[in-house]
Amino acid sequence: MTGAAHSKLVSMQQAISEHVPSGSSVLMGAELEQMIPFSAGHEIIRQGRRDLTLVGPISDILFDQMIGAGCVSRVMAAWVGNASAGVGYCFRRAVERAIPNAIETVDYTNFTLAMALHAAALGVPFLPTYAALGSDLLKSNGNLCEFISPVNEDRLIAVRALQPDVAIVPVQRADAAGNSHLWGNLGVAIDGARASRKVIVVAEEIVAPEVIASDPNRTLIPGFLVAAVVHEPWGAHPSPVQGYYGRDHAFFAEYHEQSRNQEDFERWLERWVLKTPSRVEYIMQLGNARTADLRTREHAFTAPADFGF
Amino acid sequence: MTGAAHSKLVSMQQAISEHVPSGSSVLMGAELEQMIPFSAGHEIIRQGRRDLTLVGPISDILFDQMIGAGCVSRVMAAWVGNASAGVGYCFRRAVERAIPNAIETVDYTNFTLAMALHAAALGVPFLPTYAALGSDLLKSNGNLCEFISPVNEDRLIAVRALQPDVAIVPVQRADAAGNSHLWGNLGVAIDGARASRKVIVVAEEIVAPEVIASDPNRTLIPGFLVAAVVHEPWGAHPSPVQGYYGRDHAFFAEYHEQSRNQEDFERWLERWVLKTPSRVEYIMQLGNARTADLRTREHAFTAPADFGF
Amino acid sequence: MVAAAAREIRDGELVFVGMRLPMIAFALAKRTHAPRATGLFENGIIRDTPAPALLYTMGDPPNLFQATFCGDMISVMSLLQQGRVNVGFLGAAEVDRFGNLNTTWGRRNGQTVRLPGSGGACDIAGLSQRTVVILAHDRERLVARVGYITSPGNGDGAGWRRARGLPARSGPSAIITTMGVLRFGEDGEAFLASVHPGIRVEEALSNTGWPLRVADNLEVTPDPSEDELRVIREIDPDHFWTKT
Amino acid sequence: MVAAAAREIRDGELVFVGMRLPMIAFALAKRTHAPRATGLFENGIIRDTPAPALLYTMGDPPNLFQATFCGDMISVMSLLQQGRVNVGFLGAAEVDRFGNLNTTWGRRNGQTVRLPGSGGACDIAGLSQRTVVILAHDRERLVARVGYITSPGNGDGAGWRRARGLPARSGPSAIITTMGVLRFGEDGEAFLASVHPGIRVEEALSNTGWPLRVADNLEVTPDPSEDELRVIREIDPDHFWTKT
Repeated sequence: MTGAAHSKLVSMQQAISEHVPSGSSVLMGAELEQMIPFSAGHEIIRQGRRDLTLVGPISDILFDQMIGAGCVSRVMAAWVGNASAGVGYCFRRAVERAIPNAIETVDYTNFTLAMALHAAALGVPFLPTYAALGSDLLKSNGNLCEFISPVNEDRLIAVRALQPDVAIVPVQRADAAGNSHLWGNLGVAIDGARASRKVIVVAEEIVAPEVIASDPNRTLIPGFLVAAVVHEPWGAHPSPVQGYYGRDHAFFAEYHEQSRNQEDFERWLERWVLKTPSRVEYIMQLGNARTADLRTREHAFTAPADFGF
Repeated sequence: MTGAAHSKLVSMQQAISEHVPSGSSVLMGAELEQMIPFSAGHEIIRQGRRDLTLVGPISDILFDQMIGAGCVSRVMAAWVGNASAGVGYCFRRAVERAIPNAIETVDYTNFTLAMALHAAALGVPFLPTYAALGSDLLKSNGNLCEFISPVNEDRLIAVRALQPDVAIVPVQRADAAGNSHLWGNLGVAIDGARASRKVIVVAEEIVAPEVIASDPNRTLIPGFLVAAVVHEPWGAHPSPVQGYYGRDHAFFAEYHEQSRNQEDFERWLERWVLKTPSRVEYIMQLGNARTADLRTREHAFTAPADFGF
Repeated sequence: MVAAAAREIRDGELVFVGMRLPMIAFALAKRTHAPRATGLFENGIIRDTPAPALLYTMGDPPNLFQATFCGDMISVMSLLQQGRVNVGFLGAAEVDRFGNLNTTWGRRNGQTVRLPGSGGACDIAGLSQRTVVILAHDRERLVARVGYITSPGNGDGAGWRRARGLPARSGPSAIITTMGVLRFGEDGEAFLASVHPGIRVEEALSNTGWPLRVADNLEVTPDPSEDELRVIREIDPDHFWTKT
Repeated sequence: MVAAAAREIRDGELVFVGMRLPMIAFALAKRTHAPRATGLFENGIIRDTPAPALLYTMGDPPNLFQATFCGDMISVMSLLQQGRVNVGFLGAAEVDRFGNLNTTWGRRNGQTVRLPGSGGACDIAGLSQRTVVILAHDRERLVARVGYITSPGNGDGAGWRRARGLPARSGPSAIITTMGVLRFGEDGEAFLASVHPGIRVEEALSNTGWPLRVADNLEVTPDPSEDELRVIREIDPDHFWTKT
C-alpha cells in the first residue's frame, strides 16, 4: 500500500550490458566538466561496444577515449577535446586519418545541442533560436535549419528534437528506485534525462527514499524515468563531483601526453580500462594518496529549507 | 572589492509606487495556489492603480479582488476563480455586466501561458506546442496561432512570447540584493521572473548573502534580475508558504460568501484592504489565534547538500 | 462517483490530476487498488506516495511534503506533451456527446455566464492517452453540443482529433457522472456503459441533453467496497469533497 | 594580454566567460576594476564574487562554492539570447579581418586539422552585445579569411550580421593578442588600435595574415599595473594560464 517501487540497483556491468547495445546513441557528459560518467564509458569500452553515437555538449576526455577505443561511429557534440589541456588526439586521429576507424561528426553549439534535448524533453519536434545564425555549422548539420518565425519576420534556426537511446547521468545520491538528487552546475542533464528513451543513474551514494523526498526540488531526475541505478563511488574520476571529490587536473594532463600517438594511447587504455575490470580496481590503482588528496575536505553544507506543514 | 551589491530593500508601498504604475502588465500568482502575493495586490488596490493587465495561470481569489476593486482592464490567464470554492464573483460581474468596469479576457491554458513566459525567458519570439489544438481558445486568443512545423508536417500552435512589465514573486527568503531562495511547487515563477522587465521579490525572511549562496541551486531568482525586495512576513496569506504557514481554507470560503454581490464585496474590501494600511494591521486583524493555527508546526527540513571543495 | 472514477486509474500509471474532485479520486485510487500510480499536478508537483492530509487545492502544503518532485509547470506538463501520461483526470461544467468540455462560457437559466476557464484542462484533454471526466449528471451539464470547446474531446466525431493535429494516442475515455459511466464508441460518441446502483436507465437518459445510446451489455456500476468507503471516510472525514 | 583583456570588462556588467584564458581575464577584472561584474558560465553557473581558487575549467568545484546561481545551461544561455549579456569573452584558434572565429577546421603546416569545435563560442559571438577574443598573435591565427566560420564576427563586412538575422545590438568589439589590441571600424573590419609595450607596429603587421590597418591615433597599451600583476600572481601562482 505504500507504493514503494522495486529496486533498480544493478552493477555497472549489468547496466551497460542490458541498456547500451552496440549501435545506441548515448548521452554522456551532460553536466559538462563536472560528473562525467568515466566508469560507465570504461565499461562500454570493456564490453566491446561498436558503432555508438555519442551525444554531449563538451565531452572533456571521455569521448576521446571511447573514440580511440573504436566504440564510436558518430559524435553529436559542440566540443570534443580536453578542457584544461586542449585538443583530443584520438578525436583528431579518427576524423583526420580514420584511426582506429572513421567517424562522422555532427557539429552543434552548446546552446543548440541544449535546445535539441530541450525540444525532446518538452515533446515538440523542434525549438526556435537565434543562436548559430551566420555560422558554417548550418551547412553541415541538417538538424539546424533556417526558417521564418510564424509570429514576426525574424529569421530563426529550427533545432530538431534529439532523443538519445540512453542517457548516463552521474548524480550525488539516489534511492534504489532512481529518484536522484544532483546539485551544482547541471548543464543539459535534466533535459537530457527527460529527452532520452532510457536513463542510467550513476550515484556516489545510495540513500533512503525519505532522504531524497526531504527535498523534492533537488530531485531533478524522478525515479519513474530511470531504468537502472548503479552505485559507483568515484565513478566520475578524474572529473569532479561537488561535495565528494575535486578534479584531478594532473590526470587530464597525463592523458594528454599519453595519447599523442595511437600506441601510447593503447598502453594508456590497457592500463586504466582494459586491465582494470571494475571501478574498485581502478581506484586501487589510483592509490590512497591520490584519492585522499582529491576528496572534499572543506565541507560547505546548504542552509536547510523547511517542507513542513 | 567584494562586489557586494547595494540593498534593494524597500517597503511594499514604495515598491508598488515606484514599479507598478497604472497601465502596467503585472504577473502575479506565478506559483499557483502557493505563495500568491496578496499583500502586493492589496497595496496596488490601495494606491488606486487602474487599467492593469493581470497575467497569471490560475489566480485563485487575488485577481477577483483586484477586478472587483476596479484596477483591471485586461486579464491574461488560464483560470480565474477560487480554487477551493469555485467561481470568482467579481470576475463574473466584470465580464458579464461590466461591474465595476468591463474587462477584456485573453484566455490561455496553463501550459500555453507557461510557454508564453518561457519563450520570453528564452529570448525567442514564440514557442511551438501541441497543446490547445482543437480548442476554441484559438479563435479568440491572437497570441496562439496554428502553423506547420518546419521540420516535419505536424500542425502546431505558435505561442507568442509574453513579457510582463513587472513580476511580483513571493519567496521564502532573500538577501538584500534580491538573490532569492524559493522552494515547493514553482509553477511559472522562474520563467515569469526572467520574462518580465522588472521583478519585485516579496520575502518572508531576509537573510545574509552567505545563506543564499550556500545553495546556489535553490537561488531560482538571481539578484541581478530584481528591482526591489520587500520584506513582508505573512505577505501571501490566505495562500500558503511552504515551511512558514498553511492555506487558510476558511478565508477562501468566507470570501466566496462575502463577494456574491458587489455591496458585500465592497464591505469585504473596506475591511481587509482599504482600511488596513499595511500587512501589519492586516495580520493584527486576522488575530493571533488564527495565525498561530496556520503557522507551520511540524518542521521537515531538507537533507543537506555539500558544496565544499 | 468518486469510487467509480478512482477505478479508471490502473496501478503503475502516470496520472495527471486536475483540480477539485479529481484530487480525491486520485487519493482514493492511490490508497486502494493503485498504490504504484504516480500523480502529476500542473503546479509542478509529482508524487508517488499518497499526500498525508486532505487537499483542498493541489498546492496545499501536505501535497509537497515528501513529494517525489517539485519543480515548475513546464517540467510536469511536458511529460504530457511527450505522450507519457496514461490518464488525465478532469472536472467540467459541461460535456457533450463527443466528450468535448466547456469551462469557459456557460449558460444558466438562459443567461450566458462566464466560467473560470481552462486552467490545465485543455492541455490535459488534448495530450493524455486517456481522459476521464467527473461531473454531476443533469441536462445542463450533459449537453448535445457545448457552445464553446475549452478542452477537446472527439470534436464532431471519429477522425476529428487527428485532423486537428492532436496526438494519435490520446482522447476521451470515460465520463463519470452521479448516475453512471459513459464510454466512447468507434465513432467518437459517448454511450451509457453502466448505471450506478439504484439509478434507473430512464433516469440517466432523461437527464442527458441528447439521445444517449445505451450499451448492449449495460452494467450496474459495482458498489463502493468496504475498503473504498473506509478510505473515503478517512481522507475526507468532513465531507468537503464527497457530499454524497 | 590578460590585463588588456580584463580591461574590456566594465564594472557592473554581465560577462559571459568562455573556457580557458577568458576565465583568468574575468578573474583579474573581478579583483581589480570590476568588482561588481557578474560572470556567466555556459555549464550553468553564475557568480558575482570571485571564485576562491584558480580554475582549470569552469566546472571546478571552487567555481560552484558560494555561487550566485547554479542551474542548467539553457537558464544561463537564454540570458544571452535575451540580449542581456554585455560582453562575451572567447579564445579562438583563428580569427579573420572581420572578426569571424574558427575553432572547427584548422590548418597546420598545410594540413587540415580537426579542432575541438564551437563549444559555446558560436552562441556567445552571435548573441553578446560585445564580443572580445583573446589569442596569440601570428599569421597562422590572424588570417585574411577563416576557412570555416564557427562563430560569426562581421562576416564579410558591415550589414552582414543583420542580413543573417543576428541581433542588432551584437558583434565583435575587440581582439586582444600577444602584440596588441584590434578594434573594429564602421565597415566591420579590424584595425590595430594599440600595441603592447615593447612591440613594434611592423612586428604586429608582419605577423598578421592580411594588410592590417592601423589607427590614426595608435596607442601603446598601458602596462599592467602593480595591482594587476599582483592579482595575476595571486590567482595563478604556478603560471598555468599566464605563461608570459
